[in-house]
Order: sequence, then structure tokens, then C-alpha cells
Amino acid sequence: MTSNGMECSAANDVLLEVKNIYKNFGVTIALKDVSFSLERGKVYGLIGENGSGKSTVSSIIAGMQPASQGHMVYKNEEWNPSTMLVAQEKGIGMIVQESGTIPNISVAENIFLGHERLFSKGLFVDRKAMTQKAQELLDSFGISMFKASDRTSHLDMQMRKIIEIVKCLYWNPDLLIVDETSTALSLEGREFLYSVLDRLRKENKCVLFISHDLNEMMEHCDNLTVLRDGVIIGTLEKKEYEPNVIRKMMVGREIKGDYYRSDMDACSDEVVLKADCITTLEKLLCFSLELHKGEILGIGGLSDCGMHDVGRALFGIEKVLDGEVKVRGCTISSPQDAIANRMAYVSKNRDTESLGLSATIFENIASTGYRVNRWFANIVSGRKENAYVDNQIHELSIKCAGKHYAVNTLSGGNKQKVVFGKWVASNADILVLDCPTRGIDVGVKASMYKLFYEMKKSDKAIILISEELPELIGLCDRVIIMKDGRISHEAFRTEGLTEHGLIDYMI
Amino acid sequence: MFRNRKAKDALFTFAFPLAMFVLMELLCFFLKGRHLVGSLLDVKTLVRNTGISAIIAFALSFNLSCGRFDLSLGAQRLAGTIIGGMIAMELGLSGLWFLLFSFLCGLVFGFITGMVFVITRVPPMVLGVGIGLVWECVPYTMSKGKGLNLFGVHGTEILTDTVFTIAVMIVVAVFVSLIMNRTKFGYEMKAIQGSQLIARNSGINIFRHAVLCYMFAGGLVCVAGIIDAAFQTQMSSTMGLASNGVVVSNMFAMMLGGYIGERSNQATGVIVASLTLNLFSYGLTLMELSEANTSVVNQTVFVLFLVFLANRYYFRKRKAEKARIAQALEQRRIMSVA
Amino acid sequence: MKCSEWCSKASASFRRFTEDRLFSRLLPVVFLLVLVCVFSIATGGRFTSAQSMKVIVQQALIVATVSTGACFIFATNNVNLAMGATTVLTAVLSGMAYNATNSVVVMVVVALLLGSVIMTVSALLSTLLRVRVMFVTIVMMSLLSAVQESILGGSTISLPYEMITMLTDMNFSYIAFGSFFIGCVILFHFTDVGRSLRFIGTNSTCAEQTGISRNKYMLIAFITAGVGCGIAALLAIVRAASIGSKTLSSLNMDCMLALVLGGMSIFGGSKSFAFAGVVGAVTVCVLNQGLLMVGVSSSIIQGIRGILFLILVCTAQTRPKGLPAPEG
Amino acid sequence: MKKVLVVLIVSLLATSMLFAGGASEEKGAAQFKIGVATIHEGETWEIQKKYFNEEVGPALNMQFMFSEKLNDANGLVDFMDQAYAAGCVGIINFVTSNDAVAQGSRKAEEWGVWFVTQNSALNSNVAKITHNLGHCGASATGMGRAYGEAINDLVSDGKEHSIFIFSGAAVGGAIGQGAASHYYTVEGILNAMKEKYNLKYELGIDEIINNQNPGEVATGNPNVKIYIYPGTNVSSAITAAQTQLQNGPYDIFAAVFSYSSFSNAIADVEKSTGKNIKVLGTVSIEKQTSTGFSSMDSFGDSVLSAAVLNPLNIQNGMCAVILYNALTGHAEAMKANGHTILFKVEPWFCKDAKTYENISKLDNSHETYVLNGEDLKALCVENNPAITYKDIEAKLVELSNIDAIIEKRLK
Repeated sequence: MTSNGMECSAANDVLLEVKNIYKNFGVTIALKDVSFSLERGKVYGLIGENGSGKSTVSSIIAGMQPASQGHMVYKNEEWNPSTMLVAQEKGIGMIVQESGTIPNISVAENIFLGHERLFSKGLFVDRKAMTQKAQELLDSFGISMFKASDRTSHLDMQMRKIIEIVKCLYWNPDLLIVDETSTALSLEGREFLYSVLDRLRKENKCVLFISHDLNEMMEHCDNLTVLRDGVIIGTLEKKEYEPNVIRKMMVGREIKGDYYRSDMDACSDEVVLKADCITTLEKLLCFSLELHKGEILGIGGLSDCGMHDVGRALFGIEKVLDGEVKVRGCTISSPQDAIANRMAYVSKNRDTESLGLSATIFENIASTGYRVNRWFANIVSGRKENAYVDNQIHELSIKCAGKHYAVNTLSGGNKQKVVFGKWVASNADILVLDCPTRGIDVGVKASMYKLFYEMKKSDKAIILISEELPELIGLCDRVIIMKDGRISHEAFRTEGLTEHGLIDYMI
Repeated sequence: MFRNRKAKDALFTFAFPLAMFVLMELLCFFLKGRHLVGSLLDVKTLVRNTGISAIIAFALSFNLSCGRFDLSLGAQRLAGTIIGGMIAMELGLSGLWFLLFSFLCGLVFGFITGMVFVITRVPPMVLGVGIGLVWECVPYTMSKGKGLNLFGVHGTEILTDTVFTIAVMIVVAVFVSLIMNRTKFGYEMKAIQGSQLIARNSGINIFRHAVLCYMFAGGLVCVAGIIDAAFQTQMSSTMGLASNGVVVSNMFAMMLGGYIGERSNQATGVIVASLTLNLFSYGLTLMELSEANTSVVNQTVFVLFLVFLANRYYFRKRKAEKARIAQALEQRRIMSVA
Repeated sequence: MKCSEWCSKASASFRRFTEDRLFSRLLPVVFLLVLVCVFSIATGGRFTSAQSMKVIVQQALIVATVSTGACFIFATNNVNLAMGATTVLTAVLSGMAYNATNSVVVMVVVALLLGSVIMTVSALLSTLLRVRVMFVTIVMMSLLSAVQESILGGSTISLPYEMITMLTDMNFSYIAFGSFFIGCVILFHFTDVGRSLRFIGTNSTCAEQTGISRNKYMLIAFITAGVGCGIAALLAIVRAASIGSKTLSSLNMDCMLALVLGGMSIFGGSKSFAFAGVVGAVTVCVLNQGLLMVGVSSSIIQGIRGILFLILVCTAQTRPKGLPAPEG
Repeated sequence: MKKVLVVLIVSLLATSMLFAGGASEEKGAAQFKIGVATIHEGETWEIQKKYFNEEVGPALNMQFMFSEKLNDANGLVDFMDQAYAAGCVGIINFVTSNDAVAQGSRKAEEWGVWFVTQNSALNSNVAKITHNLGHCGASATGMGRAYGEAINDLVSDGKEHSIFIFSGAAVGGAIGQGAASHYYTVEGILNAMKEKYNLKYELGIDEIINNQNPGEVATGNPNVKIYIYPGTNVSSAITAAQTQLQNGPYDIFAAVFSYSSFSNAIADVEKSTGKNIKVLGTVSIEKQTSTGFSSMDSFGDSVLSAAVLNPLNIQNGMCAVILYNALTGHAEAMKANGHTILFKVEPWFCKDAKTYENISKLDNSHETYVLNGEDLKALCVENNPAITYKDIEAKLVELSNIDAIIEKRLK
């Protein structure tokens, strides 16, 4: 009855309509003909794997970036927000994945950042009124973990996230977009978020909720839309929810013959890298791991489970306080040590950490080979260096107008190829790869998988840190699932290894 | 508990000038057999020097706390003070107008510098060199190389008056603390210090903000400039970016002020820091140290302070690391038991 | 509408063109040649006379030496404001060393050592003790000139004319500059040191993760610049036979000016090249000389220098989207 | 944005060119191009430039190219290079250190241009260099005498007075390092005080002046104190002067330059201590000196109590004459047996405002120039073949009598 009623009123209550949206990043197609509509009084769930286009579509709605094609209608008007602020003023608020609070100011100041005018008293800003207003806001949500006058730097990640939620809610959005916020929240924080969802639903507002956590999605969303590779696979009503069905929809890509490896080859028993009960300042506590020659070891988990820290610690970037990382008997305590022991590291943040964007392809690849390419004393041989670089450009078929073009002119996939190029060229035999296929289109991905396999075949050891479970399952000889800085599960490569077999260990 | 903390903060803040006073007083007394502050005139000199250096330190803090070091600030001081003074002199106005016109000229030069900065977006230090060369040239050409000469100009006495200097310093301090703490500008300032990107995403116009910073800085150095010029009866128009020395020498006051101000507020911090450093150099003058040696001592202390500032969290971090190691050992023990 | 479209297209292609490396390297040279032509026409050919050219070369020498050394620091996306002060202090002390020992060898050794030692201190302050490079160089600038003044008082260090004549006769200046310059070009463009420095300037995090130690290479960059300061100190001694408290007081600014006029990328990194200092130093001297010969008063020349500097910076560099990062 | 930028820069450039156009020197049919390497700036320098351009230039068929303010030998050499490249045939050098004179002379010899220096002491090391035409500067003994006269005038009340001296660049002045005129000024004061009060200095006068650190001079008389503050940084000197004047018995303040910068500090001390402080300074004929004599302190005295005038334009004019004679082929006449000469210009002592009133009318137009075009022409060998360096010396002695000059020029 109620659902019928809702459906009846739906025709009039459509808040936002997305029509045939496309989005390309260079050659990568992030969204392909995406259409849906959102109605008032409902909480919509958007679910899909990493890189499936969830964040892209929500950021387009919230005005962070424009669509390449297609259009949107919001409150019966053409919707084309130029910035997030415009969107916010018109009633679409978004809580973003990355942290958006400033540490050195108070909670109240963060909530009203950029809108201090609201409390203008002549030329001045009335701090008392601002703090009071913020406190009222916090009280109205029943938040007692911190006060509006507290300095944000004294709060933990979860509380900061809550500030962002409150900041967004102050504007009374008609449409609230929550993008993977819950992973940063503990139980208490999640309860708060859920209460917000309920409240908005009651107030006849609309929520677009994005999360990895299937259980929470099923529990709190009235409607689930599944995205895969930028395409909407399907939409389910609450009564149709069935975890297995949803998972299948999310994962169910066709696994072509050569996309992932199909063999069950084992690896040697020789340990090439060993982390012995390592502890870092933040995430890892007594973490141990062994990597064998010719092995691809996958590490998976939620983004803040500590798996990225493992990569950094193994390569000597993050300080290991206790325990040690050993490669063939040598202790690794800095990237220099690691490289001297023929290790390689591809960072999750490719553009800021693994590449010199304004440098040329040549300079990036050659950066690992200064020593190898010496001609005499410290003088580098141009001929050797050219060969060193050309070889990689050819081998990895990097698409570029020439090796002397800046890397920032390349597409994401080709940029990543350049990163690989520099390490392959350096002849590293232990590779620590942190999300190497992030933001890369399918074609390049396939060739990378092939490359990993070839490396394995030539007895190199790879640690593959990834947020994408299918990738881990498809490629790795062994998969470690991490949770809260510890290993929560370890699985070996078998035919029966499936995603939902692993997902439970992540949450 | 709260009151206790406030008292502690106040103690921390005033400990600096007090300790410096005691130190220099002792040195003066035992080495030279005299007191650091022996008369009202000593107080007057100290107040004036403190005022001038505090105002310059405030000016510096506008840009430096956003990570910009403007090498043309000295040239702006020169240009604004000389041209403002010349205008006031031309119009036959009295003391306060000199201050006003210099301030206004400073705002104009600061504004233009800021505009050039946000339009070109060249790193501030590099930009400062280019634009500083131009600014130095302006007063030189306009005054035919004479600079500003206030010797015997009527009505400028007020600018050298102690009470007036204190008043100006307080007005500037109040202005700066109001603008930093109470206005939208101040809120934006803190946000930009935290993260330029988030601030920008939150709708703060960082470009307008930068222009304002440059503008206020320009205005303030010129206020300090005209007080200085009035006392020395002149400001000569120098070239070759020599004008920057005065500004750079007050950087210590600004940095120390920022540090002291963490426990109270920046305005108090800067004034207290300026007072501390002026007590220091006044003491050195009394001990008949030559100007170069005073400078050597001063700069050496500054280096040490910078080293301290850069490594002040080192021990805290070490402590956290040690705690973590202990935790790790505990974990190992548990695991070995298991 | 069409016009604006065309404009945007033209400006885009202009952008692309200016981002081209060859352009950024050629522009300063072209600019220099144009300047020479203009002045030569304006002065009826007197500007390009042999005597005038010789003078320009002699004058450019000191600035060219210091800025060639400074290239190494610029390449890592840092600016050193204390180069001038280092040079002058080195000159004072090596002059004193000569007067004490009467040995040219001692003077040369002292100059080279001292230059690099002072720079090493600066480098260690910023790497080991983690003080920001900007602050280190500002405070070093004041400290070094205070030390210099404290040593000199009001006096000057004078060196015997015979020694200077001897060094001048054996073309000491040209040889010293030439060998340093060639050394720098080789180090900067043909060895792993230069490549590493430029890579640090492009992205120091990435460099660190590629095994290029920032601390080590910063030290090398500063020491190289220090050697440059030492040589420049010797050149200054040979040029005027005396060092006073105000000698070369604008050297540092001249160097920054020269580097930018010479087409050095102000953000350092891969677009840096070692001969920017030389091209720029010559440009500065040509400007000074030419304008003076045309009859512009010396005070105005400074302003024109500043404006040309700004124009060149704007045309040759890519404008960032946000404001330059704090470290710049 | 790009357009705004272009407009901005073009307009900046345009204004600068406008300035440049306005500032460029007019090109007459001048024959001799002379480079003037100055150490002056400000009003003093503007007055001298005017004299060069309006009086000396037309009279001696010269065109001048002025440097920016130079600091040392390095700057001089740089400027000489530029001047030579720009076609200068003679250099008038104001940079006084021995090194500068030596380097300049050698440079002049190398380029083949004539070189004359304004300095109070002769650098005899380079006296034999052909193109070095010697020095013309304030007479050391004259400075001493003028200051002696000034001190005697100030202490003539029979009481015991103490003095604070801001000695500027006096350190090394006698051996060609600092400024010779500063050195001899301080020497003059010390000698006058010694004579007046029978002081017994513990150290030699040379040692006292060459002390780089500020401090009291041991005078042997506890009631007569002398304090010397060396250095050229005026603002730190002000602080030092103020504390010493305040706390010490000093009631005479003597500055070798820039006395006016101290006027507020001194006024403060006068007000706070009730002590009447006399101010003595080296000045030139300019507006500021009139102000100094005409404005009153809290005791109703003029701010500037007495002054020694250094007639810079006499030096300038003479330097030009010497160059002209050399350029017209009579360099030998300007030297004694091929040895350069130090031409001494006697300073004038001006004891009160009334005397200065007359002096202030001098040296600002063709009619009132102490050494005008006709005088200059009369000293040229070309016009008067009998002229030698002795005639110039004689002329300088004639010009030392300020009363006679006033009589002649102002009628």
C-alpha cells in the first residue's frame, strides 16, 4: 500500500533525473550511457566495484566535474552545476571520500568554512554566534563526542568525517550524496550516519548512498543500483535484495580467457622477502609476511585496513619501529636499500609519488638507470640510456608522440606503463605494487596482467596490493586479507576461491 | 583548571621579555655597571623600536604565514613611505596626514604587487626580485634620488612621540588581531594555512585573499616606515634591493611572535617577541658591541631558534614511537605465549 | 564569436609552443640577440664595438659563475638567497689568507674550501636539521654579511697589485670560469648527479621512492654552488684587488635576475639547464651597458630590468592553476 | 587573464619608457664625454649634477655621464668599463679608497682615458701612472683647522665640555681605506679638544680613530669626556648616541655626515635631561643646511650650532678643469715633474645662522657659482698657455676666503 502510494507520487516527486551520461578520461571510458532518476523520500544505494564509476557519477551530480555527454534535470530544470558550491546552494550536498576538514581551526569554523558571512556583525564575524549555531546543529543530531569549539586537529578521522556530514547537512540539502564515508566510521559513527539517512527520508529528502558494505546497503537503502565498468547493470527494489544476486551483478564480468591467468602453477619455496613482526607508528602492529620466488602475493582489504602501509613499510618508505624487513638477508630501512636489493615500488598515488609529471617519458624511465647506464665514472652514456628507455617504450608499447614528451600528456594507462617501464628496466625482481590498475582502462589492464604473469614466470616475486578482489583472485598465488592492520585471512590459489568467500574477512 | 591554564599561558608569554630583561640587566650591571633601563628616555627608545619592529613583523606575518616570502616588501616600504610623505609635504599637511598618506600609498603598492602575483602566479620570492627592482625605482625617480627629507618639517614631531607610537602600535595590533580573529579574512587565513585546496573547494577566493594579504602588508610596512623616517628625519631612496634589509631583520620577531602567540594570540605574541628582541639588542648596544657584532649574535640566535622550531616535535614523536614499540613488544609476548 | 574561438586556439597553440623545451631554451638567446641588435642600431654601431663587447664579457663573468652554480640549487626547486653573501665572505677570508701567506695557491684553496663549507652548513641545516630552505637562506644571508662586516669593520682587504697583474696576465679569470662552467655543464647534463637533481626538482617524493636521496643530492647541489661562490670570490679579487663591506652587495639579486633572464625554469625540475646563468648574466650586462649608452639614467635601468624580468618570467613559464605552493 | 597581463605589462613598460625618456640626458654638440663615478646621492648630488650639466659642461665643452651611487673599487671598475664602452674620454672619480684609486688609474691607463679623483689624501703608489691626473679634495689640514675653529667656538664659555663624535668611515681614512675627510675631521676635533683642555690621550690619535668599536676615549680629565662611535649605519648610531648623550656628560654632538638624522634623538635628550646639546656637522650648501640653522631647539638655539662646509662644487669644477687640460694635451702642466698632485680645497667654517644666510645664496646659479664658467675657462692651458698646477693651487687658496667670495658674488 505504502509502496504503491510512493510509486504513485513518484511521478511528481522526481528530484533529479540523469539522462544518458557519458564520461571519458582521455581514452578511458568511466561512464557509458548512465541514466536513472531519484525521487524524494528515498535512500538510493549505488554499488559496484572500485572503478565502476560510482564516484564519477556522483561527482558529476555534485558539480565537481562536468559530464562528457548527456544531461541532467534537477527540480524540473536543466542541471549543470559549475562548482560544488553552486550545487550546495541549490540543494545538492556531497560528502567526499577524501578528507575535507582543515586541522588547525575549530569544529564550528570547519562547519561554516567559506560561509562566515552568515554570522557577520558589521565587519566582523561573530564567533560566539557561529560556535553556538554549530553547537545547536551538533546537538540537533545528538552528537556529543566533541564540541563545536574544539580544535579539529584534536579529533580523530571518524569525528572529522562527522563534521563533514554535519557541514553538508547544515545546508538542508534536498539531495545528499554520501560517497564511501562509512568505511572511515566505527560503529558509533555509522549509527549516526544511519540516523541521518532515516531523518532525511522522513523529511521527504533524498539520499544517494555509496558504500562497499553490502550489508549496510541492504539494510538502509530503499533501492540499489549496481554499476559495473561505467554501465548500469540493474536496479533492485528492497524486496528483491539477495546478497548473492547483488554480488553476482557486481562481479559478473565475463572473464575472458587471457584476462586473468588460468593456470594453477605453484611457486618455489625460496623466501625472497620476509617481514618479521614489523610495527609502524600508525597502522601495523607485529605484521609478518613471507614472499617466495616466483610468487604473486595479493593483499586485499578495505582502504584503511593497513594494506597500503604494508607496501610502504616493505619498501622502506614508512619507518619500521620494531621488527625488520629482510630481503635475501639484507635489512631494508630505506628506499635506497630496497632498490639496491632490486626491489621496486609502485605507489597508489601514481601522479604525486611515482611519476615526475612535468618531466618527460625519457627522464622518468631513465631515473632508475643512472648507475647501470654509466659510460665512464659518473658520466651517463646517452646511447645506453636511449636503449634503456626505447626498450621499455617498445616492450610495454607505451603510446606516445615521442619519448621526449612530458608524462602529463599521456593517458592514465600509459602513465602507469611508464611507471612499470622504469622498474622493469631496472630489472627489479621483487615488486611491491600498490593498486597498480587504479584508473586504467580494460585494455591496458589486460596487458598488465599478462606482464605480471610473465614476471612470475621469470621467477620474480610480486606483492599485489589491491582494493579489487577479482584482480587478487584472478592473479595471485596466495591472497592475504587484512583488517585493522592485521591479517584476518589467508587463502591459496584454488579453483573455488570466490569473492564473497573473502569479503566477509574484510568487514 | 581552565583558569590555571590561562595563567600558565600568560606566564609563558611574559616569561620571554622578563627573562631577557633580567639577563640583559645582569649583563649590563656586571659588565658596564649600569642599568638596562635607566631613564624615561630608554623606555621611549625601547617603545619606539619595539613599535616599529612589531609593525613590520605584523606586515611580514600576513604573507609569511601562508608560506609566501615577499622579497619586495622592503621596496614597498620605501616607495610607500617616500611617496606618501612627499604627497603630504606637497599638500602642506601635518603629522597624522603623513601617516595616512604613507599607509594609503603602501596599500596601493601592496595591492599592485598582489595583483601581479595572482595574475602571474610566479613564486613569491622570484616575483619579489622583479617587482622590488621596479618599486625601488619609483621613489628614486619621483624624488630625483633625494628620498624623503622630514628635517625641520613642521608637524612631524607627533610621529616620534612615545604615546603616539604606542597608540599606533596598539591600533595596528588591534587591527591585526581583529582582522585575523574576527573577520571573514581571518577565518579564510587560517583555512588557507591549513589547506589551500580544501579552502578553495569550500568557496574561499584564495586569489582575492592573497591580494588582500599583500595589500595589508604593504600598508603596514609603510606605517612603520613613516614612523622610522620621522624619527630619523629622512628616508633615503636606496637601490639594488638594499631596501629589504630592514624587513628581513624583523623576521626573527615575526617567527618568535608566532611561537609565543601559540599560547595566547598572534598579536600579543608579536609584540612580546619584538619587545624581547629589542631588549636584547638594546642591551648589546649598551655593552658597546659594534653593530656588526650585534647582528652576528642576533642572527646566530635566530638560526638556533629556527632549528628548535623545526625540531620541536621531535621528542614528542620519539615518545610516540617508543610507546608504539612497547606495544609491539607486548604483542610479541602475547603471540609467543599463544 | 569566431574571433574569440580563433584567439583561444591561438593562445592554446602559443601555450603549447611556450611549453616546448626548445622554446624555453631558445627564447632567452633570441631575446639577447634582439637586445644586441636594438642597442647596436640605437648607438650607431658603437655598442657592438670590440671594446664594448670585451667590457660586457668581463662584467658578466662573476654573475655568470655564481648563477651557474646556483642552477644546481634552482634545479631542485629551491632558491638560495645567500649566494651573494657567501661569495663576498669567501672573498674577504681568502684575501686575508693571501695577505697572511703570500701564496696564490693558498688563496685559491681557501676560497674553494670556504665556499663549499659555508654552503655545506646551509645544506645540513635544511636536510639534517629540517629547517625550510627558504628560511635557511634568508637567515644565512643576514648572518654571513654580518660576519663579513664584523671582520672588516670599516676597512677593506687590499691585495698587492703585482699578484693581481700576474693572475690577469695568465687569464686566470677566463680559465677559472671556463673550467668551472664546463665542469658544471658536464655534471649537470651528462652525469647522474645532474639528472638526479633535476628529478628531485620535478618531484622529490617520487625521486625518494626511486632511490634518489634528497639529502645527499641537496648536499651535492649546495657544494657545487659553493665552489661557484669560491671561484666568483677569486674573480672578484682579481677584478678589483680589494674587498670592502659593500662589495658585490647586489650579487645575489643579479644572479636570480640572470637565471630567470637566461630561461631557467623557476620551478626547477626537468626544464632546468646549466647555461641559463651565463646567457642571463650576459643579458643583464648587455641591458645595463646598452641602456647606459643610449642615455638612460642608471636608476631607471634598474626599473627596466625589473619589468623585463617579469615579462620574461610570465612568457617563459607555465602558469600554475592555483597559487604557487608554500615551499616556492 | 592573459590579456590583463599583457595590458599590465605593456603599460608598466610604457610608463618606464616615459620616465626613461624624461630622464635621458640631452645630447648637445659636446665634444668630451666624461664619466662621473659618484658616491653621493640625494639632494647634495642633485645640486652637483646641476653644476656639472649647467655650468661646467657648456664652459668646457663637456658632456657628463653619471654613475649610480658606488660603494667601492669593484663598482668603480664596473662603471669605468661601461663609461669607456660608451665613449667616455675622462673619468672623475669620487670613490676614495686607495684600492679604488689604484684600480681606477690602472684601468684608465689600460683604456687610455684620463682619470682624476676627489680625495683628501694622495695615493702615491700610482702617482707615476700617465693617465692618473691626481687628486683634488678637501684639505686635511683645512678640515682639522675648520673643526678646531668650530670646537673653540663652541667651548669658548670657559666651562668643561664633553663631546660625542659619530665618526662615520673615519677608520682607516688616513691609509686610504675609509673616508679621508672623516678621518681628518675627527683628528681636528681631537686635537682641538686636546689643546683646549690640555688632555693627555692614553693612545695615539691615529689609534683612537682607527678603533672599530664604539667607546670612550681615555682623556686623562674626568670632566672632559670624548666618545667615538664609528660606522655608517645611521639608525644604530642614533640609538647609541641617544643612550650616551642621555647617560653621559656629553653636551656637544659632532657628526661627520648626516647630522640631521640625529636631530630628533638629540631633541628628546634635551627635553628629558634639560641639557643644551650643541650640534656640529659637515654640510654642503643645500636646503637642509638652511633648515638646520633656522629651526630652533627647546633652548631657542638653532638645531645646527656650527658647521664645516665642504665646497664640493669647487672640487667638481677643478676636476673638470684638470681633465680638460689633459684632454687638450697639457696633462704635464697638471703634474709636478710627472708626479700627481693633491689639490687641496679649503673648507669653510660657518659658526652661526647669520653667516650661513649669505653662504646659502651661493652656488645655485651661473651668477652665484663660486667657480663659474669664466673662472674655469681662465684656468685652461688652451686659453692661457702659462697656466700650471701652481695657478690652480693659487686659485684654491683664493677660494678659501669665504668672506671675499661673498663679497665678490653677492655684492
